[in-house]
Amino acid sequence: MNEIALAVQNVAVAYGEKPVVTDVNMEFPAHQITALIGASGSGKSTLLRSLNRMNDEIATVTGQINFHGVDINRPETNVYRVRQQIGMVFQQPTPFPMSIYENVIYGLRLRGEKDRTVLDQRVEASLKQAALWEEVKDRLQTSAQALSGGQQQRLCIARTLATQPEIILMDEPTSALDPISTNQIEATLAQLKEQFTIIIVTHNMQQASRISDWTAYFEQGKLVEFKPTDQLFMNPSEQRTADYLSGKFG
Amino acid sequence: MQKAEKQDRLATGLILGLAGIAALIVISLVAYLLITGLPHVSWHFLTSSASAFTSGGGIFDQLFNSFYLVILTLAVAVPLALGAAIYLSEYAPQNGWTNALRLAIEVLSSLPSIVIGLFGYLVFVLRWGLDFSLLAGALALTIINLPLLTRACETALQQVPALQRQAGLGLGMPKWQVTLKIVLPQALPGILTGAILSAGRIFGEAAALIYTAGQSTVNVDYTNWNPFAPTSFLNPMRPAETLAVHIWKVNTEGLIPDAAAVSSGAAAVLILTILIFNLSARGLGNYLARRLRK
Amino acid sequence: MENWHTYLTGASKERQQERRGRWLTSLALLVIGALVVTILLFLIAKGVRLFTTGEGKLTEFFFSPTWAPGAGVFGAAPMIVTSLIVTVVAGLIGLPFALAVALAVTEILPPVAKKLLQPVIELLVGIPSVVYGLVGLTVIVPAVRQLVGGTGFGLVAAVGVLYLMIMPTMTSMAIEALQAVPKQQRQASAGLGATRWQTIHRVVLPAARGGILTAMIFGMARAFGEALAVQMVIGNAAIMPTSLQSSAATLTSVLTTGMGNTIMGTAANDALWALALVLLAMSLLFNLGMRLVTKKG
Amino acid sequence: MKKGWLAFLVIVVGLLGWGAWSAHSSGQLKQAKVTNVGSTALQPLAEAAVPGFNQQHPRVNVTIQGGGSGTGLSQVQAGAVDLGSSDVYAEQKKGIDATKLEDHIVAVAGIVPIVNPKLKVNNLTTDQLRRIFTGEITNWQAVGGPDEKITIINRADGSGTRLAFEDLILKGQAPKPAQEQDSNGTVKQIVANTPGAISYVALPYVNSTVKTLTLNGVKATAANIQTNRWPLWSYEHVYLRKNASPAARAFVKYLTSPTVQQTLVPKAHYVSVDEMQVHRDAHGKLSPVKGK
Repeated sequence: MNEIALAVQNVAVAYGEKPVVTDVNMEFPAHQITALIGASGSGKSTLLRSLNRMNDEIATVTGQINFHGVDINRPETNVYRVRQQIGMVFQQPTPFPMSIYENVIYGLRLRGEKDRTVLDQRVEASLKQAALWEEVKDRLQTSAQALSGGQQQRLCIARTLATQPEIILMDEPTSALDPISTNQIEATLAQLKEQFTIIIVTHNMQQASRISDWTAYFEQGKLVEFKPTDQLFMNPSEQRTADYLSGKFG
Repeated sequence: MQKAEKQDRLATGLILGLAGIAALIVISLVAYLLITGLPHVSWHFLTSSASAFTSGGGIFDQLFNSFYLVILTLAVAVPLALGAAIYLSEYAPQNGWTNALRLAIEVLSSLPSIVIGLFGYLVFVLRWGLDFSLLAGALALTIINLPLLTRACETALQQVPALQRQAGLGLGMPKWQVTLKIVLPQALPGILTGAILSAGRIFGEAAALIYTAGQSTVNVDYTNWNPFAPTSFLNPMRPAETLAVHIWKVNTEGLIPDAAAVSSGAAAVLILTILIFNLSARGLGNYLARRLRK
Repeated sequence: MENWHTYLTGASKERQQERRGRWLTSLALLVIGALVVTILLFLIAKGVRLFTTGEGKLTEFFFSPTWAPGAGVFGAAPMIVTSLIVTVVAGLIGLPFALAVALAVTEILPPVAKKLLQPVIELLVGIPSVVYGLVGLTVIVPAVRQLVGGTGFGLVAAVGVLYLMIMPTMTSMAIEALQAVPKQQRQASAGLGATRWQTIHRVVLPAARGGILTAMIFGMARAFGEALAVQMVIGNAAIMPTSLQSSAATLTSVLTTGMGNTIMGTAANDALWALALVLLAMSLLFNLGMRLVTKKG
Repeated sequence: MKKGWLAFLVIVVGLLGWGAWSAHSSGQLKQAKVTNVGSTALQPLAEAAVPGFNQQHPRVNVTIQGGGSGTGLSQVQAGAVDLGSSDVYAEQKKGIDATKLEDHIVAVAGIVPIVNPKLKVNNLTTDQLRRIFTGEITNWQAVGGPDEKITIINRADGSGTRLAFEDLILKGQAPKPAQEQDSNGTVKQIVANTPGAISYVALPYVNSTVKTLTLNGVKATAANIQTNRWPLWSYEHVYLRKNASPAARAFVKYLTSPTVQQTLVPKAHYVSVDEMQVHRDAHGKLSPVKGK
């Protein structure tokens, strides 16, 4: 097994009094794609959003989340730096109302990068990694909101890549897209894992089996099973996992 | 479906009919004021000072004071209201206290201007020693406009989709940056509408100013650009009568024989002034929005 | 290892910015809060003096129909009733018109209609009360005299003037509220085969309810607080109105009429501040009531 | 953006601080600022006198504000302003200690009944006028006019003009509850626009939009007021505190000087104090002026 990018210990998440995730322990391997699957409400998205502290204001997260040996789930943590290292791509494409170019370098600009050549290079590199470069290279200064949904989502991936995080969290990144765009993004992800660790929440089991190296199955806020993807799909050790995979619930 | 379509046609007709009536009333009101007022407006009227009891006075000082007061007031009120709105919309926990504060601010908006004016007189003019001054007037008008302005800013901020905020936060931006760089530019049109409505109220307010900015304009030197000089037109510490106060004064206790002409002329000028102000404010707002997005 | 720890827990520009932002905005809110509290305390302190000095009695103040400060009789009931009637009626008449204009420009007419109408609407906010009062005096009062009879001065004319005055604020805010409803929701509804009216009625209006309520609150607040214009057309007599055409006086108009003519610290002046306090309390109740209604509805 | 905010805050705080400071220091060092608050009727006259006064005393900064006689008297008594103008005697106002104030009469204003210009009535007797305002007469027919309802417009309770009118015409009887307006201009506008309306205003406010009535056949002219043949008039007062500043005193002195009394006062349609042949004290008692 590879190096560990992120280790979760005894993590529980509650919205007010209502527990949503209970007692999760898992280790995300570096430079791999880990898929989190499970029914709606199983707590997988909630867990994902806790990993870079995006749940701070709406939920109470307890337990430890270790990143480079530092528990980032502590009050003294600098959440901005955590999020700069652990980026996030959302279900809905969220381009800002500005040009494609400005969208990609947005994070960099805020960190004070002013050198034009650095910015230009980063834009090109990020858009290439997100497999969008060829489609937009001639209209970088046009509005990002004029792009198609699939292009917008790849732009959002490029925007996250441009900040050069270690880990990218993806919350059902293709569920709002058409099959062709979905394919393009899946192809992109396979390329990206050489450089990044990817954790992806998906509803689509085929997608999980196609792209991920590891898969975790969640049910009712609990981690049921966490294994290399082919093992989980071919040979689940838990009956509940098997039922879910074969379409039987409960 | 037949019935639904019929209903649709009926409702559309009703809405357009009511809207048409309202638009007609509004437009004829503006037209009435312009038609009765514009014949009295001349270059002399716009550029000379008011007279105490002879006819032929102008409104130059009042016109300038109105403008200046709008700018002073907005300079105080907009940052305050916007700051509070940002706190309420982005930071504040949604609990009873926050709601109570919102309610208190809103209730303030139904106080009659004269009460705010007297409060301003007793507190700003006397207690703080600001005397009858533009600044005291601006503070009183700030109180009058805060409720609507805060509310308009908050609504505008909340109209920006939550997804945009998440995307910013996901990039590791602090909330403050997300608010300034992503939310604010998108909320600007709404904020601007609020500010323009406020500017309108400032242009039109009289009762609150009688006791604060006062109703006389003395010794104004339009060549003195030092805002600290007592006679400078830019000095915020000088008393100043605005156009609305002048209209009020002329109609209530004015001694000039041409009161009706001055009043309707001033009203027409006021309307045109507000129109110009609003259009340029929108232009400036759009320009700012473009700048902020860079 | 040690590096990561300092990096992930240490100070950064972002933290500073965040702290400053939070501080600045909470300061703004604090200033406003302090201002609001000061004004409220100021009004309460001034408003209760009439009763603490023993010059006026609470029961007389709220139930007596006679307002004669010169004679030491302070019955505010006529003004409370009048203020309430005038404001509510103006608001109820104004709302359908404001909504209709807002719906027409956001849902039905092409965008150019909004571009043309909005500046005109915003203009009206800036027309001074006195001018509204003069229009009322020269147009509305004679019209009422012709149509309803009597002198023309009274509740009807006051409602007419207030309707003119609160329309712009209400319309403008209603437009903002309707525009806040996401386009997708309208499309989704239209996609299900709903007619425009069904979409407006079932999707847009319910979604914009809060904003429309706010528009109504601010419109009526303006009506509550308006003095000069109302005073010129309502017949400004502090007597209990008996019909829609009878003369009356609102809290605000009595307050404004009397303020300059009374000596601070005397019962007559205290009584005016008591009126201001009543006005505040009524608008508070009103606000709460409307919130309750929309929450249920 | 954030810098802008900060800069803004600094400016506001700075302005507030500086404002407070400058007001403080100017009050102590130069003693050359005079503020007059009060009677709106006197405001135009006082304002017009400022330029002439400044020729004599260029360094004195005079501010004339309205606010009403009540405000003028309260504020001068409280020491908040230097001068309080009023159209009633301080003695007539509850809550004012007249012994602490110094009365300066700067002008005399005639008060005249006005009616809608279309009304065919030109003269009333004092008795008829009283019975109209007490509600005994409600139709113009009773005083020889057309069959038309009388609409009474009264002045606000506490206004100087109303006080004078009640003292001189109603003689202690209570007026009928009626429409009340707090300014001469509004009263005039309502009378001009309402058929059958009657009210009264200060003489300087009369213009062609309303019709003035003669009282017992006497016209409201300056000459008739001077001799009290036209009995309906009142004083315009400026009150000083006993320890008023020299600058404030100088301004009041200028207002009562012949320069103002012989030019501005008649120009504003007031009657000069110097020309009055009778004097009326705070209790309404008339006495002849010596030497006239």
